Amino acid sequence: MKKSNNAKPITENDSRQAQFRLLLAVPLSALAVGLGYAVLSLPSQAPGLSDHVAAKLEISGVSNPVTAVLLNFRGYDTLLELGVLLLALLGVWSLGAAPKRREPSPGLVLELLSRLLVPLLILVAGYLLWVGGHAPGGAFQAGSVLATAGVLLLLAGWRLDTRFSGLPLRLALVAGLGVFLLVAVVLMLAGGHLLEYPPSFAGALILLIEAAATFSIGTALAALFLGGRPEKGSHR
Amino acid sequence: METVTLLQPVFDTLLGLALLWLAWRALASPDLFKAIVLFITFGLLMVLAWVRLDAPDVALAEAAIGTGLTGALLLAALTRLNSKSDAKSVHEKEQQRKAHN
Amino acid sequence: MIPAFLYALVGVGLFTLGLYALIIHAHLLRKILALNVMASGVFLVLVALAARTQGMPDPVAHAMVITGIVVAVSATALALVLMLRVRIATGRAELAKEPLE
Amino acid sequence: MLALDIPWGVMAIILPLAGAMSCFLWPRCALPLGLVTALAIVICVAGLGWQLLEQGAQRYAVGGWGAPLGIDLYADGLTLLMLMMTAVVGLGISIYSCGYFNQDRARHFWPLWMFLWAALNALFLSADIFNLYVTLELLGLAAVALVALAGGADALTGAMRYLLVSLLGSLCYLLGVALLYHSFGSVDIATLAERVESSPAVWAAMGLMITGLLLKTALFPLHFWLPSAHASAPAPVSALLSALVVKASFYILLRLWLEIFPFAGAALAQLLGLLGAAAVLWGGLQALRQTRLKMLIAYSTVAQLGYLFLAFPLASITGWTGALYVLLSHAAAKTAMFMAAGNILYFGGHDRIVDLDRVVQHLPLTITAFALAGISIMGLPPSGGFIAKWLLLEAAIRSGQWWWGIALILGGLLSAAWVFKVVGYAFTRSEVPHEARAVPAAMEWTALLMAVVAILLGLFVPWLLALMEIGLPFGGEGSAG
Repeated sequence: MKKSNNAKPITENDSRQAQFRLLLAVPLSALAVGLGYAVLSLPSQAPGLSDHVAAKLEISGVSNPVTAVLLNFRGYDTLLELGVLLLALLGVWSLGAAPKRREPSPGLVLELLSRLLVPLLILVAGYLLWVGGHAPGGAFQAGSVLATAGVLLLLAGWRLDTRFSGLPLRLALVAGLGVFLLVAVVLMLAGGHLLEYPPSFAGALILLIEAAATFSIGTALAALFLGGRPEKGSHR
Repeated sequence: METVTLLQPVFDTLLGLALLWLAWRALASPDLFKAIVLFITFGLLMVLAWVRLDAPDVALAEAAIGTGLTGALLLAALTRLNSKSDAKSVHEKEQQRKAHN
Repeated sequence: MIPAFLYALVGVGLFTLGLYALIIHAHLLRKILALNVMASGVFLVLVALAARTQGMPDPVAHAMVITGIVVAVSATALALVLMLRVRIATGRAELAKEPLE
Repeated sequence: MLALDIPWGVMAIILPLAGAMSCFLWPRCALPLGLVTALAIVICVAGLGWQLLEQGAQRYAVGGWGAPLGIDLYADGLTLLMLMMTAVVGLGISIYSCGYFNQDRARHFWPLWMFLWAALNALFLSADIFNLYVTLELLGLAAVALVALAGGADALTGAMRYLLVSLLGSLCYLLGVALLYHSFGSVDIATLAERVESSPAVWAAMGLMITGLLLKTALFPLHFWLPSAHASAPAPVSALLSALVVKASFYILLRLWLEIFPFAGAALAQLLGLLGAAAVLWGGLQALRQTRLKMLIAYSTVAQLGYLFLAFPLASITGWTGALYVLLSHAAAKTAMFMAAGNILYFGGHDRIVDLDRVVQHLPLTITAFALAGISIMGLPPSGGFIAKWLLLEAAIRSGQWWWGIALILGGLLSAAWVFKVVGYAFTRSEVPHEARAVPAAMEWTALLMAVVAILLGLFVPWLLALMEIGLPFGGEGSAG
């Protein structure tokens, strides 16, 4: 409707845009200076919550403090965050089906690469998952490495068999949040608070949750890469 | 040892400036493909920053998610954006329909 | 102690840079990139300031950033697909100008 | 005694999450699964209310760690009323959407809606500012996906703009959280309230968090994204966006303002009040100018959100209670209005106001619902909207700032003007006949029921005020600011 108006006075539009940019740069620079000042005004020593974490690390079930925070002390955040990931996928699926594949052959290099890399990446994911208890690593890192393997497979032209693209795929996507929620509720029903691990089982339960979460995160991220829901009968 | 401690502030400053510069280039680049590649490079430098800040867990997450997957998502979206011939046709059909009415 | 504040300042810079780009660019892919740069800035502030300790940096801030990175990639994925749908529906990967009344 | 020990609040978060997952897993049974979950949530909220009445405000340490290391949930009278509002509106929307969505849409609607409900309940119960960030993101993504469910260019661009604004708001909020956390070493609201003291970092955090939340609450002039998103969404989604989602970010703002930023100062409060008054007038005028019914109702939301901010300069318990009353009665009335608009769209295939063509003959219940909701929005007795404005007016006069009353009265007149305009056209014949598709009875009755709730809110005032006082969310005697 207004397109015809916009098309003509390009030069005038451009100069107005330049003015706008200049005008915008002033308050934003002020914002940057103000925020910078605020940051610099903070004390140069602040332990945050590291002492609290160190004090309770013993009974958290893991020895990597970041994993302890993610899966135990602030596990509830992580639970909701798995919800965010699943929700994003639901949103993408509600927007339509995945686009049909155009290129029939992905090329020899990619195929070789995926054949070599995928097993390696799955190994790395498993390693990261296992090592997350006591060293850097954990479910999110492992899950995203797993997803990278999935993305490579998708790039090489592999598609999930339609037999599995229904309930089995959905189960795989829900597993992380589902297991996490189930453990949380069972612990609550057993007499504790929501997500209150008994210290002797904490390590095992965290590993269980992380394994399920890794699987789901990997599947969800790879499915997000597909950019739509896998439609029945759309393979090949 | 001396030289290492002396070099560290220099390295940090350079890394910080490089981050800002790359972010700026990525956001100002006229070519979208270039912008995304610059953004992925920016993510790789962020991994270095996390390592410097003693945050190996964050570095791993950033390397796998921040650069790897986000980059793949962005590139895939760009491919679909550029090659979407049917996108135009749907819109044009719509326009024609409107013109007829 | 200096690197903590240095990186925090870089984070502030990235935040404002991203905000600037978010406002001036019309193309949705650029807006999404800008939001990602802003997010990196916020994460950098969170992690950098967590390094103001004697020994190990504060793990709580690291955990928050890992949470944030996953949230960011989820939102980015949704935004990219939505962008493609907008493109199919309107023929452009931009938002129509607001009627400025 | 056992039932009093059940953590009803926690259940109100877990159930919708579980419901969302099961609706996703078994899409064919999504409708019954969703309805059962909705009923169960209502029961949980009732249980929580009973618990609060018996035992006073509740704190719950997730994981048993307790703040500042762990995450706490907290419920007082304010939380309870927000949860009750969500439960009542949520149940209504659940029933309404049974008729509204076809099988294909319903499959996507139910899991998203359950996620949104979970996010709302989690948000209202959270006492931790980082956890609030996660719930805000959950809420924002669910809301955006629901808007996009309508399909079509308007809804998709509306959803896209909403997503960008929502993410920007969250990032501003998160940077504020980062500054507060690194200033005081905690993200627990109660702990922060004890430790907080004025400093540049706290002021920056306050500015960022308030701006981010105002953007999500769509306070004038940051409302630009709201009308397109709310008007282009499917009708039940419009209802829950206007009734619930924008209120969630306002709730966080209110909590932070009362607990963490009591030193904010009168100048900022006056500014918020002024923006609120401007929103009331601007929203009202724009609503009057609209030609589409849903767009009109969306602009009225912009106006009604303005009333909420009139309480900030008043800073008294009466003022806050008034704002809360606006919030509750607007939720019920606006749900009824969007449902009514949805019915009209369903029936006639369009929502052009001038072509309503004696729709009252075909949809008498719907038009009654619209008119009753209009009474509450205008602020006529005996509705909830009347009590709300009465309380705000009383607070304005008591604090010697009578001029805020002008905004209240003008806003009421503007609302009256557009309500009468719409109802008038519903009785007038027009050139263009309707498509005339039969509207399911459930959709008409839920609209009417929601409007009745909005009126009833004006009759149960002492009861609601008693609930509001649990845990003294607005402080004890005297002013909070």
